[in-house]
Amino acid sequence: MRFAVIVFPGSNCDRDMYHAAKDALGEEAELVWYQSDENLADYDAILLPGGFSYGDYLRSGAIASTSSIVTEIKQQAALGKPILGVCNGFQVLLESGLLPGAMLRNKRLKFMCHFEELVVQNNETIFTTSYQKHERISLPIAHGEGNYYCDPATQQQLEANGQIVFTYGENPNGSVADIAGIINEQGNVLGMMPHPERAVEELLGSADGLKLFQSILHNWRESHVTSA
Amino acid sequence: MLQAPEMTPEVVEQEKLYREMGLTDEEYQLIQQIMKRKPNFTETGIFSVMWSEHCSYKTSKPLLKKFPTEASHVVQGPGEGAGVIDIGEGKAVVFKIESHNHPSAVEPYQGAATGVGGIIRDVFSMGARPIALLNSLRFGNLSSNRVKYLFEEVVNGIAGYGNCVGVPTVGGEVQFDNCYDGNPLVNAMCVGLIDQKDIQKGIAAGVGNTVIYAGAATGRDGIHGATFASEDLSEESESKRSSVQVGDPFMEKLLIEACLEVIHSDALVGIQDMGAAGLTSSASEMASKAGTGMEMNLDLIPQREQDMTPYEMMLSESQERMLLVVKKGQEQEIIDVFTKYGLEAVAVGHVTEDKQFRLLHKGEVAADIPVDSLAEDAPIFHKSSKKPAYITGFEQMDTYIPEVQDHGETLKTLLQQPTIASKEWVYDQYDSMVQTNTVLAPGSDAAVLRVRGMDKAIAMTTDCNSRYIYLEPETGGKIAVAEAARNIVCAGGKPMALTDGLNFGNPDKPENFWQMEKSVDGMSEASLKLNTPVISGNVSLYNETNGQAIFPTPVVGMVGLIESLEHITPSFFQQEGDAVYVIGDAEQEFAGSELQNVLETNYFGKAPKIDLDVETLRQRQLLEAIQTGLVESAHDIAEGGLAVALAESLFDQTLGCEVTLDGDLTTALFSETQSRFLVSVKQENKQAFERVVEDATYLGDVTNNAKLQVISKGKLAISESVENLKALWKGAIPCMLKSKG
Amino acid sequence: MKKVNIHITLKEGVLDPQGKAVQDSLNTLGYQEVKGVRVGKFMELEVEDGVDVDKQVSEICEKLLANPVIEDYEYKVVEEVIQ
Amino acid sequence: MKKVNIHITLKEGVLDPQGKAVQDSLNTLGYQEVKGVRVGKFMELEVEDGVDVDKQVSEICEKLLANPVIEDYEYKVVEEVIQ
Ligand SMILES: Nc1ncnc2c1ncn2[C@@H]1O[C@H](COP(=O)(O)OP(=O)(O)O)[C@@H](O)[C@H]1O
Ligand SMILES: [Mg+2]
Repeated sequence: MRFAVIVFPGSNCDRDMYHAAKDALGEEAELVWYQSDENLADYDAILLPGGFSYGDYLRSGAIASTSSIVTEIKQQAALGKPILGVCNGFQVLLESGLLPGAMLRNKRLKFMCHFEELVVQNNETIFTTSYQKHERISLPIAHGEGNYYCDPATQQQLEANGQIVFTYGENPNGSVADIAGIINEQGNVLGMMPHPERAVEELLGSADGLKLFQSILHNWRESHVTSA
Repeated sequence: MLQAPEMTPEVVEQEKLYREMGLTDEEYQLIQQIMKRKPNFTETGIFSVMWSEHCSYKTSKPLLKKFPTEASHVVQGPGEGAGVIDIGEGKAVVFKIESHNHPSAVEPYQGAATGVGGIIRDVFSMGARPIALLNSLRFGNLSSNRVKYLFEEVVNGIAGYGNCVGVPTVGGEVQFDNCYDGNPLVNAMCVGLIDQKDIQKGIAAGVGNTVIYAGAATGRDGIHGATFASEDLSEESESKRSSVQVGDPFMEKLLIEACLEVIHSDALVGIQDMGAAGLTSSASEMASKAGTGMEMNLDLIPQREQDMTPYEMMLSESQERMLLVVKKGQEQEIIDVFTKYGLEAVAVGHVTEDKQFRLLHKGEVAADIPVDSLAEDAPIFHKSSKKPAYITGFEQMDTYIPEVQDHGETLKTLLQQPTIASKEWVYDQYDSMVQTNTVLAPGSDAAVLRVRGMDKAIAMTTDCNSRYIYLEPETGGKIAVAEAARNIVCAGGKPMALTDGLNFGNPDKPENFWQMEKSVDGMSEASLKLNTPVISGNVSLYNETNGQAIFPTPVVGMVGLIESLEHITPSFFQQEGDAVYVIGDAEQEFAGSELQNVLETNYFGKAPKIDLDVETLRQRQLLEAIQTGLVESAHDIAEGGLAVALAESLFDQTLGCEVTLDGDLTTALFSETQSRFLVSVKQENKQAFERVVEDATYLGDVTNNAKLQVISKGKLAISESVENLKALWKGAIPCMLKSKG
Repeated sequence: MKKVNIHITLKEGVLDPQGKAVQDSLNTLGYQEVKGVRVGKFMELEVEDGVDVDKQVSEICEKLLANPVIEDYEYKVVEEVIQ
Repeated sequence: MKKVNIHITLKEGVLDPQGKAVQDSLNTLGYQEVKGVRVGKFMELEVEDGVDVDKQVSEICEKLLANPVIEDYEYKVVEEVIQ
């Protein structure tokens, strides 16, 4: 399987994401500079890494979401390709409208970085089939603007459709409904604030994030066997 | 204003404008001799910044010469952007510490942020990828609102910059003492990783080669001539006054990536960051080091503001700028890399043969100075030194013996002192994990990062207990180095080398200079003994408010090598049943201790003794025990003594411990006797461990009852719930910040 | 050249953590009479002559400067800058 | 109750990385006619009757809301809120 890791100016978890796909999962991965003329259609999944694209000036993810590569990502999303946005990548997905809602500053206004306990709310997505439903996992968070907001109608919709994929065991940032990660209605675009790519080796404290990458791989293989 | 036509060389001399730039009469005379004429306004400004302590080390150089700087593993000692040590397999670690005390006192957020930005540039200008940041901070009494503000904003600034550039902040220290009330210390350290073949130097070699300016445009930021707020200032000039430097971490992130790409081009000859004294220091140092000269056309310098004068451009400290020397004819390939990252890079001059530093502006020569006089040959001054009377007083005192009634309560009080209390409030704001190499994050003795592609890891720490140095600078200097090494050893590493951040008061006062001299002596002796040479460093003097100097604070940043990932050792107890040992006995040493501060709200007496032979032996033996797999956890005993070390060892999990202490309980618990460690060992390894570590004393075992229990003279002297202790320790700083004084 | 001022504020109903923090610290500092603090953004920019300022500015506000999910914007052309 | 609007802007000459990023991105998006973007803060608050608004507001601006080393502030009492 081939992963594209999109690099915006100011992305800084791009190499971590690359290592997760390449070294921990053992699949092919490339860093794709946002202005490169590579064709995203040549990849099987698109990963939007964390960091501070454009310094997170204005609003996190806002400036990156206007770049032309995001238009391409939208096309690939429409074709059903798996797209994962982590942290700043999630913020880009929100700003570009691929996922509903917006990010506010953490309720205590401070950046925070530590492991958090998450609950897998939906294990039937292509990103989460390797987890148990309601499994509690430990992933790092590292953000200053991870306070997810959406209006009550959107929240209801998310809940009704099972689009809330991860919630926090104990809400660290003020997110609506303890939301840590959501998926689009079609089920191929996942955005989450916690960092699965930072949790793929026990040496660094947790390997709970690896299952997320394994799920993507597993489901991609399934769909390729059946369609072949 | 700053270079009105009437500011002729004669006016500079007659009105003694050079004094306002920080030059003495003597120095000005020397400049005339060198120039064989009167320097013009711009030239005077250039001399003033290059001859400042910050750039020339004019008072500290004689002291810095005492540091041992060599060892077989040292690839690059002091003199370049940062020092470099060999870690094997063709790889090397690059590191340096830098202070940003004065900017942080004025504007704490930006002062701290730009301090981080500056030290990162020092490291990637060597060609290394920055992989870790640490910060050593000192603040006054946290009950003051101003101190709270400084503390919160400094931490905020470090986080704001470090998190955005994507370099994890993995360690550091924060101490609080009244002497820092008006003068906080903000020292930032950066560690980088490099393939040895990629090491770059800041040299302007090759006559005819092109000088390229890259990065942010130059504004009127941090121009030292701000001292020109004199009566001559008009309304209009007021608005042009230099402004506080603001950092742009986004720009820095792009610069890192562009520079690390550029170093692989064979077109690159030399590269250096523009740090203190900006364009002036980078350009003149690069030429002086290479034995060449340099000519630059200032009209080509990217400028952020209108009508900038040569003086302003040369003295600006705008951030996120680099200077490169590139082979003639190959400029475009370098410029293209910067353009890819959206950065400006322009040719602004060339390398010359005549060893002159020549600047052109609007068709005229704005400055023409023998370049060596700015850098390699800047003057050195030998200050007079005198032992302060207070120290003689301390020497004559009887040994200080504290009186403690309730040892449990005292432990609780100590755990809530901000210097001892958990710094989680601080480091939770730092991204400590980005780049996914952090094995031991903030909260352990030393931070540990694995090195991808190797079985090795590197350990790093900053340390300096300035209270001991205040009491006895030489002993305190030794302790600072030894303590840093202890922290490295506890994590399983072999101490390799150090970087020093010398923070002192005004060196013109003989008493302050004496403190500098003695602490450098002590540090030198310890680094020699421990084979941890000094490979880089920084000097910050004049740390005073209202004539009152800070405690002498020579911060030690140390890096160690962990030979195998297997050796990485946590500082917390790991499991029930493990045996608890202390290495080294306690003596009645309480001067400069946290307990003395609590009981007397002051420090006096003689610092704890340190025997470097004992220190070396214990460190070697403990490391050997760790490397042979005999140690479950190791923690050094520092502020607050064994009692605090025991408590801290329990704060990671829900374990407890029961230990029996002999002799005077207050001494056993709270003395800060040096060269001591708290270690836990599996029961089956006890004998083997005791064979390796001679001075180890078995104290008791790790339990599962979540209680810290101390038995003395057959009685239970302390029995405290770990949960309770931990809550006090963790809550102390957030609680102090919440209460408005 | 026209100078434009833009105000970007959080929509009513969207919680404003920054405003709340400012409010809290003002109250702790003893300013009990200060209420309802909301924090937004203020941008100044210049638009060259010869373009339809209103069209241009509302376009960039919608495309980039404000996020309609959480923010409202308002702008004012404040002056003609004569060059 | 009085409503107060406060504008906090960076002093002239102080680097504004945010403004620069927004400017660059607007230009990339094709809005070449937009120049000189500066980003500041906008705060709205209410002050209870019976206090000297001017004194109160300038005090809190200086003490808390603006950082006098790099920022300027300006405020306007915009309306009386009748309760
Ligand atoms: N300013 C800081 N930045 C990052 N980490 C810090 C800072 N201050 C303290 N820490 C972390 O908190 C832990 C305890 O610090 P300290 O008590 O100074 O340790 P020690 O006495 O062992 O040197 C260490 O892991 C240290 O790295
Ligand atoms: Mg320690």
